[in-house]
Amino acid sequence: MTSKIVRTTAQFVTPAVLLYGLYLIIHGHVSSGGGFQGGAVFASSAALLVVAFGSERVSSLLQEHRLVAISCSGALMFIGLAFAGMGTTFFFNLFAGSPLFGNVPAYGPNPEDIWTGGTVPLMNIAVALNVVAGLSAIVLAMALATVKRGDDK
Amino acid sequence: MIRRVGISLTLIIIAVMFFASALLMHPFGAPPSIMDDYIIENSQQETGTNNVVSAVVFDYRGYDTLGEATVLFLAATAVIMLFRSRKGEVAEK
Amino acid sequence: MDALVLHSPVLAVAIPLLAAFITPLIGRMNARARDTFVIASLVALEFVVIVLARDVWAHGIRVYTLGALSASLTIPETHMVPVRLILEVDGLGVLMALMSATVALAGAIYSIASIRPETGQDRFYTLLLLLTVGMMGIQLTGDLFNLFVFLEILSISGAALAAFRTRFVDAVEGGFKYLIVSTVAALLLLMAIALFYGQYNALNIAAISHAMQYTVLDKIALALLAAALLTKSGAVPSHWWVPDTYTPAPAGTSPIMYASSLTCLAALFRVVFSLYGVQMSLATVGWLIIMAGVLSMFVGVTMALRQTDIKRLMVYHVISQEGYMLLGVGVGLAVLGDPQAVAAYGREAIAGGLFHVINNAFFKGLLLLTGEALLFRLGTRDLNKMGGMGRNMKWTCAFFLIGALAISGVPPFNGFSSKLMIYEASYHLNPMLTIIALIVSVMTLASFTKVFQSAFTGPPLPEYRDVREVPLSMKIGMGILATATVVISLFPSQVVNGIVYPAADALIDQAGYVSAVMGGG
Amino acid sequence: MSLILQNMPFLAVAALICVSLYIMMTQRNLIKIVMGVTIFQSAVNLFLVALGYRSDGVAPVFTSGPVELMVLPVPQALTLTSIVIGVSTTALMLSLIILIYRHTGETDAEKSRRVKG
Repeated sequence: MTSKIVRTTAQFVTPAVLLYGLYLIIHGHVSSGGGFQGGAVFASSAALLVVAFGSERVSSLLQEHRLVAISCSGALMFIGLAFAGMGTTFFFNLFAGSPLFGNVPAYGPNPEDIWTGGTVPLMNIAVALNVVAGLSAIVLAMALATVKRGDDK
Repeated sequence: MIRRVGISLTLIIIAVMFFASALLMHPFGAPPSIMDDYIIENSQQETGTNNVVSAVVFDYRGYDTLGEATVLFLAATAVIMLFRSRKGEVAEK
Repeated sequence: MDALVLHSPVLAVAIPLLAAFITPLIGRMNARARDTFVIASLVALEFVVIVLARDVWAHGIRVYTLGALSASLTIPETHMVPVRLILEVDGLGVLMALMSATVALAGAIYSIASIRPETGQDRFYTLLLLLTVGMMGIQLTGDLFNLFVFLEILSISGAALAAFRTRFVDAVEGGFKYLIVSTVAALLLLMAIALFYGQYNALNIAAISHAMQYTVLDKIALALLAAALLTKSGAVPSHWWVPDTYTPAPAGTSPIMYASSLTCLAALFRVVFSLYGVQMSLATVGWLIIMAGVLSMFVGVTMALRQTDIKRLMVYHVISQEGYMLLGVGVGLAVLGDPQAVAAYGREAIAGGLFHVINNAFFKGLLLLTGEALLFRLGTRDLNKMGGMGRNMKWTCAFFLIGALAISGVPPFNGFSSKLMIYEASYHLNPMLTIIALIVSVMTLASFTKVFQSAFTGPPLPEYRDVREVPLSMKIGMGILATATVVISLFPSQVVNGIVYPAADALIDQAGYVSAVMGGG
Repeated sequence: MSLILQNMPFLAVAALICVSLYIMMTQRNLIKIVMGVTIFQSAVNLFLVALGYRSDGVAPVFTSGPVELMVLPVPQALTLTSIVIGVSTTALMLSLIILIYRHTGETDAEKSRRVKG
């Protein structure tokens, strides 16, 4: 628990951080960014909250087993998309050319068309889920471990 | 003393090795690019992705990225495992 | 069925990976369902690997291009080099994959009972499955960077498993040590990969091998690769982390972690033979590997003779046995440039080394499990505090005898067959090597005789009068490895000709490995 | 001489690696050893990115602007992978140090018995 200035700033900065992370994730396939980068930005808000409000309060909000479940489902979605291409080969870009994210740009410059990329934007989201939950869980677990001396001495 | 000499020797050998490879490497700014040129030219038609790095990460080398996501998942699992609460554990020597 | 055969190279990695992601979700609901699920997925893995192995033995090297229009389309039609990530499975790959899958299954079944007193079981099984993923991935890949990624999966899960019993400071320290060592090793490997990428703009093993000019940079890369993979496998110049890491590892994972070391050893063979191969004069490298092997044998067994902790003693034998494998393959490598010598004894030497790898994975894994079984029931690993357990723990005693006789090279066990091949081949190169290997073998026998006497013979000590046999699942786990040992012992020539020689030939035949990806001949 | 100036980024990588190995071999504090490993990771990442640089290249993303010479995309993907792996190993190493500290009250390699990186 730190000073009021830090807490107030955190309240204002966190939504901006979350929005920027979301932008990086969703626009990962048309501009710089992607699931890992956006996910890391997103998870940094968890670190910010821990600094401002203390790890106990944050961990009651973001419970460990929920984070694990989100991380698992992100990873499952990713490997599921890879399995979906199995009709051809593992990791085949199934949706390129299909109605879902299927626009295929010609070689060369083109405007930022978000409806492109096939499985890539979906995989970005899957990886982002995995990264957000995984990094938050790591940050929270380590922060909690340095605060309370566990029952295992 | 012997330890010091050993450390210095190892460091000198490794330093020579790495500085030599830095000088023998292709001139900075002009890499060979037979594989990457193909990817730059074809990533838009093959994957529909304008961001070539995303195309490499999720399509051409997606399997590596699966491994990478696994590593992160693994680290989260491992850290949670290390700080688990151990109530109710059967005391064993 | 055709689809299964077609996709088997990637399924062998994807099945345990998928299982690892699902395990935490099931584990939150029901522990028994989770155990069943883990075992079922490992059985499925074993099945897929057998399907893959039969296909590779029948039709030769298999390639699998991930994300391409067809799995066999390694190079895009308008291009000269592979662009996508390619899996390449040859005789060595399936040999090691079969070994890893079997050991992982045995270890997981053994863990059901042995891990029951601990907390954090969901995490334990996830880590165990991911360790298996790491082993399978390294064996089946044809891409250097992919090898690095799976090596990291293997290292991190191995370190976390070594530290699993967090209440012991040894365990945490062992895990930390292992993690530092393997991270540095993996970074050296990544440096070598970067050197290749900077020169040839390729990451595929076959493509690099095809383009290689054998420059000074390639030699530096070879030094980095060899240092990294020898460190990870725990041979002598860097054996110091092995006992501290493997001794505190939880019961069922010891054989799997041992198999992961052997996997790194096989990756070293893959790099030296398939990446550099005959065109570079590898005699010096061969002799260096032989020296590392001889030193490992000797140092390992002499350190083992001094131990009184049963598991630590067995772990020192791990180092010593790795020496035999390095000796066998090193002899083959030293004469690789000379086709006549290869035909006369080099091929046999490599086959002997590889045969020893799989034999060891089974009987050494069995021994580690029996050591853990004694700890499970007696609560101590100190040999001086044990005694007379032969009467109370008959099964464990029998399994221990099988393992100990096999590791000491007593005929007709499989340890004898593989050691004989190594003796014969190394005798051609230099008789001194054979003599040292024989002496080490005798010392191994002496060491295990000591363990047998102190743990199993004699009247039971009064404080252990009521000790019972270990639970069923632990017996099954040990039984799988014991059965594998006995089967190989009964049919050594079939196993060698059917499984081991294809692996040795795959290593020698560098041109075949390259042309499977690059086309042509 | 011109070669030295031109390959300055690669030489910087070599220097960083030497620094990190020196730290890992001489320091006894576990946290400092982890710092050494992290510097090594950064050096390798720098090397990978530097390998992919083309003079006057732009980031490999197609936008509405004209298509110019692009830097190589694969090293960037490899660096991304390597960074994520580095974060994971560092997190695990620091967690293990926290546990060692709980057990022994020390982060010194020699005082806390057998750990020696």
